[in-house]
Amino acid sequence: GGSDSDSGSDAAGSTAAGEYGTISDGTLVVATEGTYRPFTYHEGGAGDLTGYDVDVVTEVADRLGLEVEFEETQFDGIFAGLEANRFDVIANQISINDQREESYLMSEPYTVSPGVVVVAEDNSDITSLADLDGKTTAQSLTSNWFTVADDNGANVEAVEGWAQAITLLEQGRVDATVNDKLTFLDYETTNPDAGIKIGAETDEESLNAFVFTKDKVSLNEAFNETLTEMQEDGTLAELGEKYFGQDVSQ
Amino acid sequence: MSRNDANSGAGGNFGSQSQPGAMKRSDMNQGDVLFDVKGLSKSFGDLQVLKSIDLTVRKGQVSVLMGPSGSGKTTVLRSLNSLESPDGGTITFTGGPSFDFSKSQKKPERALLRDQSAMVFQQHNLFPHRTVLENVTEGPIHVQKTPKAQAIAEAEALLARVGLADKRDVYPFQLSGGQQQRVGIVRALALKPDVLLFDEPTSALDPELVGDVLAVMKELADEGWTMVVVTHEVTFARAVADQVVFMDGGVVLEASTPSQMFSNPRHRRTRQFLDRILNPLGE
Amino acid sequence: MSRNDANSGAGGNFGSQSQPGAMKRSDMNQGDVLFDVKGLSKSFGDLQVLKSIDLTVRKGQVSVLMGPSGSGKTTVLRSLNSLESPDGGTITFTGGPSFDFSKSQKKPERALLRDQSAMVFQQHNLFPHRTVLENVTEGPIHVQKTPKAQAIAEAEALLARVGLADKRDVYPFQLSGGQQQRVGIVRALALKPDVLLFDEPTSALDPELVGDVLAVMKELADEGWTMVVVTHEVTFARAVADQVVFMDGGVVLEASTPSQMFSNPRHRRTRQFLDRILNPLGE
Amino acid sequence: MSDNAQLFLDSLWPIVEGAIKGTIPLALISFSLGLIIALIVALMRLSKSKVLSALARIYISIIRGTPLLVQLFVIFYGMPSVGITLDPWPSAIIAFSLNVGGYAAEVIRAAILSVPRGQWEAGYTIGMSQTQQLGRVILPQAARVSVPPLSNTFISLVKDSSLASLILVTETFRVSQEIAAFSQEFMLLYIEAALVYWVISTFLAFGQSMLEERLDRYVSK
Amino acid sequence: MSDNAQLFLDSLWPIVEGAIKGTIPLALISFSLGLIIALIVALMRLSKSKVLSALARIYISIIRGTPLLVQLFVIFYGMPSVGITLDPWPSAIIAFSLNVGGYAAEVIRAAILSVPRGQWEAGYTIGMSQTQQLGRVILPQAARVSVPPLSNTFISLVKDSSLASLILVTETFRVSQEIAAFSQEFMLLYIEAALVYWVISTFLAFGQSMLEERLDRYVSK
Ligand SMILES: Nc1ncnc2c1ncn2[C@@H]1O[C@H](COP(=O)(O)OP(=O)(O)OP(=O)(O)O)[C@@H](O)[C@H]1O
Ligand SMILES: Nc1ncnc2c1ncn2[C@@H]1O[C@H](COP(=O)(O)OP(=O)(O)OP(=O)(O)O)[C@@H](O)[C@H]1O
Ligand SMILES: [Mg+2]
Ligand SMILES: [Mg+2]
Repeated sequence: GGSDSDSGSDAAGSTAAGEYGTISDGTLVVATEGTYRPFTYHEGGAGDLTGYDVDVVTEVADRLGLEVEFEETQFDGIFAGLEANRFDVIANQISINDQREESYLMSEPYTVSPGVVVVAEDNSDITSLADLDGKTTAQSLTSNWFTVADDNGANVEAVEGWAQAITLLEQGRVDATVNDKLTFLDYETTNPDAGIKIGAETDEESLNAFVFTKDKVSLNEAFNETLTEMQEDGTLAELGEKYFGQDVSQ
Repeated sequence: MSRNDANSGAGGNFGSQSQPGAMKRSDMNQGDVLFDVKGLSKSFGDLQVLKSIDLTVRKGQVSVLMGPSGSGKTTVLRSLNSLESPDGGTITFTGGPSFDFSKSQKKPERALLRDQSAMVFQQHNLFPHRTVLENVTEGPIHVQKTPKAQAIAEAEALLARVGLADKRDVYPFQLSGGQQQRVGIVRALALKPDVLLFDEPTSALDPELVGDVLAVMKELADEGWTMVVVTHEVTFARAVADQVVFMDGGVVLEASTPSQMFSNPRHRRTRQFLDRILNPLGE
Repeated sequence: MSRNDANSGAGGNFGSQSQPGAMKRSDMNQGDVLFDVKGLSKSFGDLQVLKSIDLTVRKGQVSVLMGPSGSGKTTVLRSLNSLESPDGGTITFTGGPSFDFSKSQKKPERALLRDQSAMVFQQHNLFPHRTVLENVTEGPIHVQKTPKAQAIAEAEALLARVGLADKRDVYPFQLSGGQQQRVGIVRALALKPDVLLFDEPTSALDPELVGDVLAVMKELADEGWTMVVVTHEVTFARAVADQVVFMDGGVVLEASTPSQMFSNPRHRRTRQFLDRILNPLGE
Repeated sequence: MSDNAQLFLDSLWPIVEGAIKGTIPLALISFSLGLIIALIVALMRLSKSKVLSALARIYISIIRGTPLLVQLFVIFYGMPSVGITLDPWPSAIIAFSLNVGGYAAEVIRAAILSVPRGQWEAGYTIGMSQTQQLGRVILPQAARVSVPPLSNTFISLVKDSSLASLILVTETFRVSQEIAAFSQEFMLLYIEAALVYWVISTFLAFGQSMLEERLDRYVSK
Repeated sequence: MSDNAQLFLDSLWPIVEGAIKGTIPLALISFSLGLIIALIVALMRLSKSKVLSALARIYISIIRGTPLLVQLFVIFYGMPSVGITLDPWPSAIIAFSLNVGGYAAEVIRAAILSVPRGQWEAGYTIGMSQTQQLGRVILPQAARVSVPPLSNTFISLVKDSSLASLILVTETFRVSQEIAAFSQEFMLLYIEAALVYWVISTFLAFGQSMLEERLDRYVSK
């Protein structure tokens, strides 16, 4: 468990921070990719780490009286690092699914993202999820949208992330990509001439949450309480406005 | 290809231009001139290695080149085989092609010059990845397009002549130095060239093996092959050479019969050199 | 270390055990025995290369080893310098250490044997990455811990003796073969060993350069160094050797004075071998 | 634990299948084509023509100086912008062949140079054309020297081929990633993939020593 | 177009900074340590002791037979499960040094074997200990032969060090990924990173030829 780290105070509850069982007392080590705009990315490309997830987790930590420390890694390493007790929490738009819930603790969702089917501007064939049957889509291997596309009969090409998915789409090598609406909207604002559009909105929603190892029960609870608080006092909505012009937390 | 019509069928002898009545060996100025070298010169960068070399080689004669290290003996030989391109001078084959190095040489010309002769190297340079027989037949079969069966038969006959019939299927590394060198000679013979060139063929050998190679060379000479030999084996030169050519610093200092050269060299430098090699301890 | 007290100070001569009245060279059985080899034997795998070799080397004498290729000459020399570990036999230094190879040798023992002698290789084996001077002082300075200034002074004196004073700062590749070999000799001398071992020191050299090296070796012999020399230079053996040892197939066939050996060898094999090298064309 | 063991066993066949259908054919084809490229580039580099030799140098410098990942990306994602759109497999084969070509060119050049000059001359003196000297004399001997470094290149290629997953080729590593993404057991699956790579490499190394032995038959000892 | 040019210019310094603070020190340190490991492993492999030589073989086989990515993963994410938790930089240095150690060991072994036997013997005959023969005679000469292949290893290392981003080390490639994620122009940014790697490699290649020249001073021609 996290509490037997070298920083001493193993008497549960001896300090406010110690009771969360973080890797080091008083600090919350957060794993994030840092390359997933607008959730976790670098300001202006090479500036400070920023983004919706970054802001949310920072605010939560603040309210819990924890210093926050970000570790940026590739998606491959993110769960391995969590299990190796290198991180306290993952803040990277991790969507809730059965496998993950079986292996980890997941917080209440802080992002609710409707899925959209993104297609080329001149494409009129795909107007619903069902139209994906027999078509080729590009999906990130580690996202829930992979399963959604797969379930709807698409041939799925696994890619590393949004950027490659959208490149393949623009080059006409795939017919569509199912993805977060939020990501699409952000992309559209920066690349208005990309020649892509939403072919279909879906009923599917992806619920994205913070992830902890199973032993971080009290930390997870504290997160959930704080998230509810932030929901209630409008902080989450405010952060949503900042990045998406709307509340994305429900 | 000139080498093909110069000789025919290798029989009991080495398949050479053997002449019924062998010429009187000691007279270097008799016999038909096979080729004439005039004013041959060659520089490597700033270093002039050959400074107008003249050399006459007669049909069926053995010319021995001697001289200190660096005097240009190898370069002369390599020029004859067109392994080097001289900067100036001519080589004229009597009744055959001639080559003028003051003009730039084209590929077919260089190949024509090369095909007049065949070279036996000091380090034998056998093909290590081919058997003895393959080494010998490589040229006839793959270059001269001799029918395979004929090339093999001729190669076997030649190998038998140098006492290596039973080694036809082994690789060069399985042979002694003397045997390797004999294969090297046979490889050259198999091409049936007009001239055989030898560059210190025995100087990398164990002393006891030197004799075997020299004996083969003497036989070739006796059968009337035209040979140009760089060697410091005085015994061989005395017994076999028609002319001994002494080189120093890129020029021919003198050329004469062996008896003249070894008993009464004209130049001081020649005398000094011969002294050195005949009496290494200077006594 | 025995090599240190055997000699002292290199002065005008090679710093050897020079004896005022040089011994009568021709009598191989006079003089103090320096060491005695008895029953030396050695196999490589299944191949027995030395089959009970006996050899007596006297102080200040020159022993020449001759014999066909593969007869074991090099192996004897290498055993003396403990570059090979024999399987049996003894080497006994008069009034010094002795070595019994039927018992397994330990490292310090092997080092002790090695330190009695110094080897001059056929391929000189100079250190290519060190200058001439560094090659010579490497042993004295880094092994024998001679003070640097002294080692350099001695090395310079020795280099001057072989005519290479001006080459002290060049690298070996900048020297001719004969010069390289002379540096090899000086490198061995600088160690001041009891015995100098030479393995065909001139056989890789141009004929004109052979004399320079033999002359240096003769001088060493005249100054009274004990030397064991593998060579086929008959002129040298005749002039310098106290005994000539003829080996064949891993045994010593005969050992006698040069005049006896060259004029009247006892064994048929010896006669045949000497014939081969004295008359390569068999005439 | 037993869960992990089960996962390990269940994933073994899919991963091995990824090797058989992806890694191995990709590596074999790219290596063969790469060798041809390498030979051509090596000869260019050795040629007397300054232009050819400079071109070869530039090619080698780019291939060796930039990450393979980027080379793959440029060919797959970059080429469409100049109108050339290739499928994943052709892209992968082109990228890996070009890559092998750059690395192996230097190996082959060194191997050719390591054959003593006298061998060229011996070929010349018996009348061979330059092509014959190269094909019948030099290359067979160069082959011997170049087997160990080329087999290193091959083994590297096998492992590097995992990058092909980035351009949508399904091979060993991709399969293990897929299973890992589903099961969240990255560590286990990656080690499993490593094992498969190690087995392939070991086979190759074995093949190498067999080949070396065969090629050494005409060399003493 | 001009947008892209601007992006290119704006990203140049951050990417170069990634090279200066990440790639270059990581590569330098790992290469130096790797060489020491390689020398030890090479000597083990050459030693008469069957045990030492087998250990060295196994080490080399594992390092060369498995993907570097997995090696990094095991050291950073796997070791904590046996109680060893290292920071990113130490983990990266250990992983890359071990990797270089495996590859360079074979290079050094071959270089040592390429020094003629007579050089060992010349050292022995003038009374040197084995350590002196190795240190004063063999290694200085082996160095000459091993510079080209070792510089290949070094250049590979520079590029492979991009994998360090996987274990939280910020270097060239990671920086370009970050900018690409923001600007969505990953092609441009990857090529820019490739350019930086290429410059570093070219510098190394230049250093290599300088070094070779220096080491060649005692060799004819
Ligand atoms: N390819 C070359 N490049 C530069 N210099 C060369 C080349 N070949 C030969 N030389 C030089 O040309 C001169 C003559 O060389 P050559 O080999 O013809 O002499 P040689 O008489 O055969 O000597 P040796 O008895 O040592 O074989 C020497 O000074 C040699 O260094
Ligand atoms: N390290 C070794 N391993 C196996 N066989 C060896 C080894 N060294 C020498 N031999 C063999 O031992 C025999 C004697 O060799 P040695 O070198 O002593 O002969 P030599 O009389 O010096 O011959 P040469 O005149 O050719 O130098 C030869 O048959 C040789 O092949
Ligand atoms: Mg010559
Ligand atoms: Mg010998």
